[in-house]
Amino acid sequence: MNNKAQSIKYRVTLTALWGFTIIYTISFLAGKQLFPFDKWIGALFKPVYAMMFGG
Amino acid sequence: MIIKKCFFTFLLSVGLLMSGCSGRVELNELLIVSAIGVDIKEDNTAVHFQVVNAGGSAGGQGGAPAGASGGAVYTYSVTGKTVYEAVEKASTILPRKLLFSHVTCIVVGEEYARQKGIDGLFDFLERNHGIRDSMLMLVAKESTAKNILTIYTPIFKNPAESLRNRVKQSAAATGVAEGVQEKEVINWIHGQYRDPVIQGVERVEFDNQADDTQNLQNIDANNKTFRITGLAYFKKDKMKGWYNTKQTRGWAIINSRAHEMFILSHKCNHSKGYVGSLIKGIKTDVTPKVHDGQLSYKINVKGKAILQEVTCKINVGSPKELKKIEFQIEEELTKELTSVIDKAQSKKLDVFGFGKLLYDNHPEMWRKYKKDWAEHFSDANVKTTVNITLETVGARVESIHEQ
Amino acid sequence: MTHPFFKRKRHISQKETSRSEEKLPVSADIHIDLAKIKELLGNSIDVKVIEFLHAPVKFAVCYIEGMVNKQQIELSIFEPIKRWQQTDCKKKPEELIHQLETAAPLYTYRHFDEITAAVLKGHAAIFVDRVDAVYCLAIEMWQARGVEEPQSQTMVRGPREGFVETLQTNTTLIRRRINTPSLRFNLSEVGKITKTTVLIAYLDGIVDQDVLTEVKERLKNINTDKVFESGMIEELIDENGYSPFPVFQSSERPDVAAAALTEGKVVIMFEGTPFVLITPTTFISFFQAAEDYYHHFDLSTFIRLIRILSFIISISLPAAFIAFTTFHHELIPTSLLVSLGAQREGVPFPAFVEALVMETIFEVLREAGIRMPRPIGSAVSIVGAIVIGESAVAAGLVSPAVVIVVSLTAISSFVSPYYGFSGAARLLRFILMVLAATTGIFGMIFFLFGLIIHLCALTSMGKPYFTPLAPFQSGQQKDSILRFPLWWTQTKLYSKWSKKS
Amino acid sequence: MNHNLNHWQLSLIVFSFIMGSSLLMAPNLTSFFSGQDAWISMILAVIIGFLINILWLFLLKRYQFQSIFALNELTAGKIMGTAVNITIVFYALHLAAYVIRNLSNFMIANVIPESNPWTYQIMIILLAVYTTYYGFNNIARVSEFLNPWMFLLFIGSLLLTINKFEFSNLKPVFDQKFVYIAQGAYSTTGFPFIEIILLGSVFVYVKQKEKLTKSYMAGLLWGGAVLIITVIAVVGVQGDYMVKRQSYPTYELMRNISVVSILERIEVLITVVWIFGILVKVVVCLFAAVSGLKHISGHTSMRVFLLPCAILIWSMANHIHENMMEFTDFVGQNWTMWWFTLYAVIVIFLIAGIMRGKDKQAGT
Repeated sequence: MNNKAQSIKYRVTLTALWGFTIIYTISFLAGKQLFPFDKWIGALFKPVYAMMFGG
Repeated sequence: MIIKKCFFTFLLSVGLLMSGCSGRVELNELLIVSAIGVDIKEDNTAVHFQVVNAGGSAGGQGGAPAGASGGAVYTYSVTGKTVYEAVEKASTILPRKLLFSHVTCIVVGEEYARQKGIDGLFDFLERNHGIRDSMLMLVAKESTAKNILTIYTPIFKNPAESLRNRVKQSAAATGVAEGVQEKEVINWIHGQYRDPVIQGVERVEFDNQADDTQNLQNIDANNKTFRITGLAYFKKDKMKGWYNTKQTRGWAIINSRAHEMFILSHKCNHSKGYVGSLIKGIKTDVTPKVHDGQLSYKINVKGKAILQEVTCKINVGSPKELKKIEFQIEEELTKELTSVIDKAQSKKLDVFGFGKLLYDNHPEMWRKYKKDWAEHFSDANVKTTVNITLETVGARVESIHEQ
Repeated sequence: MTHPFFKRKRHISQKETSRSEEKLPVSADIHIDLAKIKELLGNSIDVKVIEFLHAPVKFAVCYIEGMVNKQQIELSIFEPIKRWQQTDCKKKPEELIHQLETAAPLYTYRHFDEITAAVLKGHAAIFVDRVDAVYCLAIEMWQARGVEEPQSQTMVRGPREGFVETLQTNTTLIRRRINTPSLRFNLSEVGKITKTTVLIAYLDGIVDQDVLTEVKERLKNINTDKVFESGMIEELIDENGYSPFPVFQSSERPDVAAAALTEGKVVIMFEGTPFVLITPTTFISFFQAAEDYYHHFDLSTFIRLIRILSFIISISLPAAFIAFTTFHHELIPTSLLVSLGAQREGVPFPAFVEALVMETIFEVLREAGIRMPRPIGSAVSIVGAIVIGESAVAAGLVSPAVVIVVSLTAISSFVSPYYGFSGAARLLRFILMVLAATTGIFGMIFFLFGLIIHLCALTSMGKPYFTPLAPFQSGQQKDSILRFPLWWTQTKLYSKWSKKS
Repeated sequence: MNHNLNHWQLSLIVFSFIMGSSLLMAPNLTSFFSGQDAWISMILAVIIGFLINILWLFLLKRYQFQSIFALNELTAGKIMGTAVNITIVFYALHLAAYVIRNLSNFMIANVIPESNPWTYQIMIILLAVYTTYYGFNNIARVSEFLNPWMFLLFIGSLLLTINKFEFSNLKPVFDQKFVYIAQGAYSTTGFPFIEIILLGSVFVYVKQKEKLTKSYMAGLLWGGAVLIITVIAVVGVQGDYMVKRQSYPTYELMRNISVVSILERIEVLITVVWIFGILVKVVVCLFAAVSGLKHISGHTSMRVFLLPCAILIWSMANHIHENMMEFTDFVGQNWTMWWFTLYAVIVIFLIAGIMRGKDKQAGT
């Protein structure tokens, strides 16, 4: 797939994407939550929600 | 590219294999449950599954291989603390997997309804994805669910189906069209602050022989059939008593459940005999009113009557007489209405959804009354007006008795 | 990485292979020439060389037995030349050829490769001594089937003529239907060995130029030794190699071909087969029989809907049966479920295996029905009726419902007016059955969406295959799923209608 | 890869996107807070969604409907723009994961409980990859063909429930406090009316740009109208109490259908409509993600990114939440704000860009 000469930007993006995908998938298959996005997002917006609707 | 293609093919096959036909059940690995019965048994719940024996039910079909015979249905009884425990226990005595999606009705024994209350049933019934909320609920009058479910009925090989049809058929007599469905009961108890009612069912003549297939050979049908009776009324989820037929009809009219209804008027122009008629297109309109803190309801019933039978001397041809008949029917209906309202108010059970009605129209008043609604309900002033027009006298004008 | 899932690389034209025969010029000596031509044609017994080496002007005629009109050789070549040879005046060899009494076209060739090609096509080559050219007279005639009723596309009302294997007859059949000077037949040749003549027919001015150039381009790029039937070409110039759906309409009806031409399509015709290819094609055109236009519009529309329905049935009925009886018991009415259950009592196999076996048996029977020698026909049908009939049920191998499902499916698959199209349904049916057996109705939904995606991605000669449904062309709806009355579109009413929209 | 689509196809895509997964979720989400006034919540959500999208389209129009990825780089500078673009890609993948999780949740809870959720996830992702592979034009055509059928199917099945409809279930009107109504509207605003900004990556391929705003808004309003009708029908037939009790009330609604004995138990039909909506939604997300990645990487084709994105979506769908209730809770509380943040960031950059006269540079 990568046999064509590509720019560095393309390689970096693709490698990063694959890297993240693999890490995330492994963490999923291993049952370890390395990226608890929902917790982070929740922590960010819980106060806002509580402010709007009073918890 | 080839790698990618292979990968997707791999994924697809993994997906298919993983499903591994899970959730797949062949028809001959299934027991179709047609009705569920619930009884109390020493403080535990006895659950009866009436299952269809496909071979026996569809007997006589050319394709059915030989050997498929026996009764059309069988009833298994299991006891457990909850319904689910019973279902779980049943798996040890049942030859096949239970299929709940064709359950047509659930019959509750009177004892169970009075002592345990029906609330314990709902959670399992609702959580199970197969069971439909729209199945009928029935209470076995002065009997157990088992008695109702262990009966072979003629005409219909499947008693549950026969039960459902009976509910439909009896609509004109009891007024309760389409019976009472499970989800209605749930909604009444929990959603609308209302006391539910459930139709009753009883065996016409109790005869142990009816449990036997052989009995189907007997031409006498009365000893192997059910009767749909009046409504059982509940306080929240506990059963409290029975309405008689008259009150049941009153309930049906107030709740706009009656589509058609038979009426037999007793007074017949001072002479002996009766006038029977069928009432169609019954429309009921209930409006709550709050005046000076006094709650009152106005029930307005409209309908059209068709003359069915006249066994006394009236001149059916004269419009004046017809007006009289109309008046008599109205009186009969009013009696039925007041009878049920009186009973409900004396027991302080809002079986009509008057509370919800008040909430719909005057939510602020409802909040005020909500706390001790039972009291307010029994104090409410209920007025009924019935307006019936005699539409047609049927296929004959004069009655024999006139000559 | 630029080629899609179900698209393979178009054939890249390889270098023109140089012709093996050298460009041998014809010499002036008839003996050398005759020896040469005999050598080139390999002294095959059907090559006849009739020599007149003792005549005042030496000449010889070479032709292939059975491909030329012998009577004409006698009357228009030998007779006049003999007469001329017998006259006394001085004869120049160049004049010999002017003695011929024929209307057939006469070609003059100076190289042997041209001459062999002409002889092989059925020309008579006339060698004359002391002339360094060979005259070829196009008096080809061979045994050909007469124009008969088409076998594969029959109809109740409509012309009974079908194409035959002879290209000449076929062009005539089209010409007779389209009397316009803009009808063009473009010649090209396919196959390094067979050198099959291929005609590209189109109506100049109406035809879509993109499609025409595309067709020519692809025909040119074919790199094959042999072509015997239009099906082979179809596969060679098809851009969606892995799709089960045909993107060419093959027809043996001249009226269908003529109608396609007038719609601006390109018709590809072949020597040696009665089937012509029509392109570009749309999905919906496989539901449109020529007869639709000969019957009243309401009936035609109804029949088209029936065809679509039966296409859907033939793809999905066994799968739906499997999905419903093994996954979604709640969707079957109770009494039906009970009776299906009763039928299945004692059947040892899962519904999927049952259906699969019956479908396979049916496919076997169908194939046997086509291939077997005619006299055995009744035997096969008797056995077939027993196998997929009562006996299988009575033996407790399958349930009666499956027999009904399979036979309904089978009947439905015969409805499509184009045989090749029902093949797609036959193949997809099995895939769908597997999906239904593993994931129930969800598998079927998955398949349906996948199928629509596939159809939307297909192209026929670069034109979208699923049009006018998607992309939606409101103008073409008049003749897609429904057939609107002809007077809506082809009379004055139409102008009113089109103005409004 | 052909990405072009016309304005009619855009309308249908927007319609499917809006109707998509919200069809089964909206009644529960709104009714959970606002009871029988759920439909007012829904109307409110549609109005807010309408305003949000009008502003969005107005801003994009100033920039001649360039791709949002290009615009971010234009307005926010190279580095910030790339950061925002990466965020958008993440949002898109995240949304796709949620939608897919939603599907498998539904299948497990209501249709075939014994089966494995992975099957459904893999299948729908495969479909999405398959159609995205051919370019956006493919899904546009697919939705052009299927949408009318889906619409008919849905409206038809709604009509079949009409005999069970009772107005008293919708009464009393406006009884709930406004806070609750707003709370009901809150969840349904983000889902789906802000999510749809992902379609900003498609606008550049729309053929008739002058008709874009109108058809986009038409699609949005139609989708909104269908959602409102759904909420009214669901609450009107079943009563708000039952709606709150059920996980997928629209599906339960269809279980009520019984017209003639053959037209019973046809609730599975609604699954077809719903899965189609989900497919469109996943495809839009996937397309936004891969075209974002294409833009970031400066590569010519977006196909290279399909496979990693598909795997990531799948693992995210399974991994991000442990169970169904956590999922529902998260969507109910944080989803709208989470998406509104992205919307606000892009919009602020766009407005700032207009102030700095950047819109004149776009498209030239």
